[in-house]
Amino acid sequence: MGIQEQYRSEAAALLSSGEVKLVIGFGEGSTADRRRPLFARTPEEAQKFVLDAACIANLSTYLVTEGLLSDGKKVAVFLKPDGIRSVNILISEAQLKPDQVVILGYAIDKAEITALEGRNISDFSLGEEIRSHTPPPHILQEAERIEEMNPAERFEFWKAHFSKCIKCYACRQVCPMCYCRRCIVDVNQPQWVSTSSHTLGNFEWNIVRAFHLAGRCAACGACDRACPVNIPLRLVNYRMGKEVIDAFDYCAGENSSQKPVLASFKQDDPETFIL
Amino acid sequence: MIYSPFPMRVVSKRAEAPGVNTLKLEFVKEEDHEFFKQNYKTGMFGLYGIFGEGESTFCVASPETRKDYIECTFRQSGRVTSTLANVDAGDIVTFRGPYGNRFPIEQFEGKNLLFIAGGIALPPTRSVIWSCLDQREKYKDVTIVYGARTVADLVYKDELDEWKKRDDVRLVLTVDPGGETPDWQDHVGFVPTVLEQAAPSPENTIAVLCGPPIMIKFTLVALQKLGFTAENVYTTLENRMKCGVGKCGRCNVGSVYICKEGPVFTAAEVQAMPQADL
Amino acid sequence: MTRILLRNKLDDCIAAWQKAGFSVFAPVRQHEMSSFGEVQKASDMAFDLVLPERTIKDHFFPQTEPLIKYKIGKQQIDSETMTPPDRKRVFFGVRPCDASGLAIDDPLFGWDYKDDYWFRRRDNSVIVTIVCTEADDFCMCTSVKLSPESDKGADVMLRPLANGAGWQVEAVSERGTALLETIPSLLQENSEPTAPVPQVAEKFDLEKVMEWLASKENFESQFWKDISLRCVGCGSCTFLCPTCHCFDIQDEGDTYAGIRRKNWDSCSFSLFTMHTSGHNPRNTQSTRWRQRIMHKFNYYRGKFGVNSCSGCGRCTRQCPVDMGITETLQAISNLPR
Amino acid sequence: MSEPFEPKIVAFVCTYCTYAGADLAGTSRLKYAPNVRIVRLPCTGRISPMFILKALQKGADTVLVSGCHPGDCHFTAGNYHARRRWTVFRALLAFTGIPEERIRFSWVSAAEGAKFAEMINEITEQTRKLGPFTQYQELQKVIETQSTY
Repeated sequence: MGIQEQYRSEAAALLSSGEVKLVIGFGEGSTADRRRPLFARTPEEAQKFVLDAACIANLSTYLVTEGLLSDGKKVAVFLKPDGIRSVNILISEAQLKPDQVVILGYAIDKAEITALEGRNISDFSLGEEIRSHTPPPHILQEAERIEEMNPAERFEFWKAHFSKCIKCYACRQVCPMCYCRRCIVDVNQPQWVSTSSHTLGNFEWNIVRAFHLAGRCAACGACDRACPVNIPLRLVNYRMGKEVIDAFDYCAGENSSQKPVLASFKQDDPETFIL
Repeated sequence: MIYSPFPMRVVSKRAEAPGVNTLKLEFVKEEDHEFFKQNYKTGMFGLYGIFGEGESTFCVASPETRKDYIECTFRQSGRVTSTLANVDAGDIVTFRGPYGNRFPIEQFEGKNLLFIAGGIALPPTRSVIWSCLDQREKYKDVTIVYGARTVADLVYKDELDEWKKRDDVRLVLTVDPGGETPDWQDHVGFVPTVLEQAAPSPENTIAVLCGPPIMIKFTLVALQKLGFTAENVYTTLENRMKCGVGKCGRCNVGSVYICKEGPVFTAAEVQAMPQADL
Repeated sequence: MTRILLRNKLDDCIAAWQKAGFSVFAPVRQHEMSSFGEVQKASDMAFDLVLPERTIKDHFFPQTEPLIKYKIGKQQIDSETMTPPDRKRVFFGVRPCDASGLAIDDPLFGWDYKDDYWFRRRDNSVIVTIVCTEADDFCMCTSVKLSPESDKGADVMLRPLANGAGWQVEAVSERGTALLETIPSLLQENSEPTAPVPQVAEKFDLEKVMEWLASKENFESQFWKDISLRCVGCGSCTFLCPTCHCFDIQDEGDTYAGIRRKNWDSCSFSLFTMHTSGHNPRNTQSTRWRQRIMHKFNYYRGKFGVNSCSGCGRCTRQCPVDMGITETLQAISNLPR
Repeated sequence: MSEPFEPKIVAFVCTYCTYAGADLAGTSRLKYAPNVRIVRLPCTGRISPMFILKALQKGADTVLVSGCHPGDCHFTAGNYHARRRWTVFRALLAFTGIPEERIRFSWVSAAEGAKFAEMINEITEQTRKLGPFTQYQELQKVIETQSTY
């Protein structure tokens, strides 16, 4: 039995036993290479689940949907390691109760897809894997190329990209970590971040979002894929992730009990830049 | 240009109730005033603004019979209204309008008028009330039913006194149970209940009803009981607006653009709208 | 015999238009994104695109537009109305769906109150469309009763020649005729065959969809909740839509000075309709998605006689969760009667 | 002839240490460059990165953020939290093309009036060498002009 069939029947069993009220997985998309989030409430609907190498979205973003888990019932969700990492972060930030999430884990290696052992978040120990995980070479190369630029060139690079931003907030909406009920950009007394999508306002927005994700990003790449104007958000998020590892030896989402990096400190944190 | 407002000078500011103020504004430019005089009819609204904060939509609370100035009454709640609440006489604010449709008061001529308002919704009603009272001879009996949560929340207290003293106006005042003060002489009870007790005749009568959605809902039931038809009940709707001229796309309820086709509707028209969108 | 414009004459053509006072815009690829941008020569243009990612709407209803510049002094407030640049523009290589989008929005921006910002740009622009030779999986113009060779919104229509050497040229408006008069020597008589127009299959039964939408009892149908379950509530479908026209007006600046701006806004955002009191008439994603579909295929039609969709398919093409108008209308179309 | 460049420096300081230190510099009659505008906040923990961004947008050439030495925070740990934030924010700004020299951080205690004065002088001189911070200011200018479309 392939993993798809295995998970279909497992999802169906979870639903028919009443253990979960909902299973969030993938279904066929509008084209052959697309998969779309699919929500199954009945065992029959669970037969529509698809699981293959095209299932790359991080479905954990739906777990923080307003009201979804407020009834205390459980939800099952198909997650890759980056999604499991997101769940860890969400739990550590008190946005999820670990026992409310049943994880149907899988990993994709090129076209190969394998099931991950475990159903509860505590069954997954990702620490080693996350730390040893290197981002795809194209991200590393791009990031390196930017690091090698001088500040003025770097500014021009981002100016060109941020000038395209239309403030559709797709990056925010698909991000599991952007769960604020009212985002800073939607707060208007005072209006800290300008809502206008001119280049200056776009710098503001993208910098603030990157900062808010520093040490919280699971590197799932959802924002980058969602961006309709192709801003390489992966780079800035990768850079922030690298910074918290280098400076604080902190890797977001290793487990669900770590303290958020910017909400904690060590007395001997590095401070070479402070006079 | 389409989104350019008129500069307005604040003549006076009057505190009406906790968090509620009335501004009296006069036109800075004569041509703007001329435009207003030609176009303003009771029921229309405007976008009141202050540069640096933005614009906020509320009705013109002054009647079409008094067009030398604009009065607006608003509750301080968001970014714009909080700033507007802090202006002083002599300050410059802006006004864009008048927009929207109006109460067809010439069709009300020769009829009895029943005005029902709740809380901060007296201002739009007051615009019609004075528009009619200023031509009192054209209308028959005038009844005003007005209620607020507490005595302090009643707005236009001076005018309430004035209406009370007039013998050609029947004023029924009420506050919600618990909102009365020891010296309160008028009714205690919700508007629909008090309205039913006051029992104005539906015969040849037009009702103008403004208030929060929940009050409207129950008052419509009361009016129905009294024998009013939905076609003879007028009300105003409000929604968040930015342009005021049917472009920005946020104020519609079903297919109806409140800013262009409203804000004045008969209860029958409101009932025809998708209720889930209100 | 018809007139044709050869591809190798395009540089001369641009030069001639520039000489006649036009700025020339065409699909370009810049910084990993395709959009309409100003071009100086033919090689700046990106001809291989089925459709640029960004619409031509950007150039008529920009994402952020200054309306009024103000200065707040101690004694007085000065304000100055800002107007769009008054320049003549040619848009070359517009797809019929994008051009239709402009025509669809005209009545809205002219509805009693004329939006000067839109019309000043419209009046100064000439739209040169190129009939499609290719369609992708998301194209749906035929489903909304337009076509890859529709001339709606166009001033000049070009049909690619089968040999790829150029385009057959046809003026479809007075403005288009006037534009062609600036390049008479660059056009030649020729009867080369034109490339075939792609067959874009109809993806739903529009009549049936409109009928379903018009029926009052469907307004609160469970359908809306089910179909929009995965919508994450971003604004990318609305911002990349050639006909979506909703906007916000915001003052931006500091204590002393600033600019009142007209910014794109989206019916997908929860704050779009939220009252200051906290009451929100459209407080769930399903009601917002319903609004978008109803507005496009019911309300707009009732007011202005056309559907507010030109079938470009961008909403589906770039949706992060693979939603879009096509899927919803297909689903409505497939509902049992 | 254009005016000679005078650096504008905005300093966000905590009220308990650095502000007191600046005060001490003043009462001790230590001379320091008049180019600095001091914004006093309760604690470095209260200094949002937004403040720094806004200052740079609104014309600051260099921003200084300063507070109590580690261990001296009036609120026990505000400066430790701030330090982590700065580390990340500094890297972020650098990555997006804002030169690191434009944002400076320091610990200045209430007793370090001399340190404050020296530091302001040094930052002013360094900023003078760097020249005006024009990147954001130019973007600001762009939005104040007519629409580009």
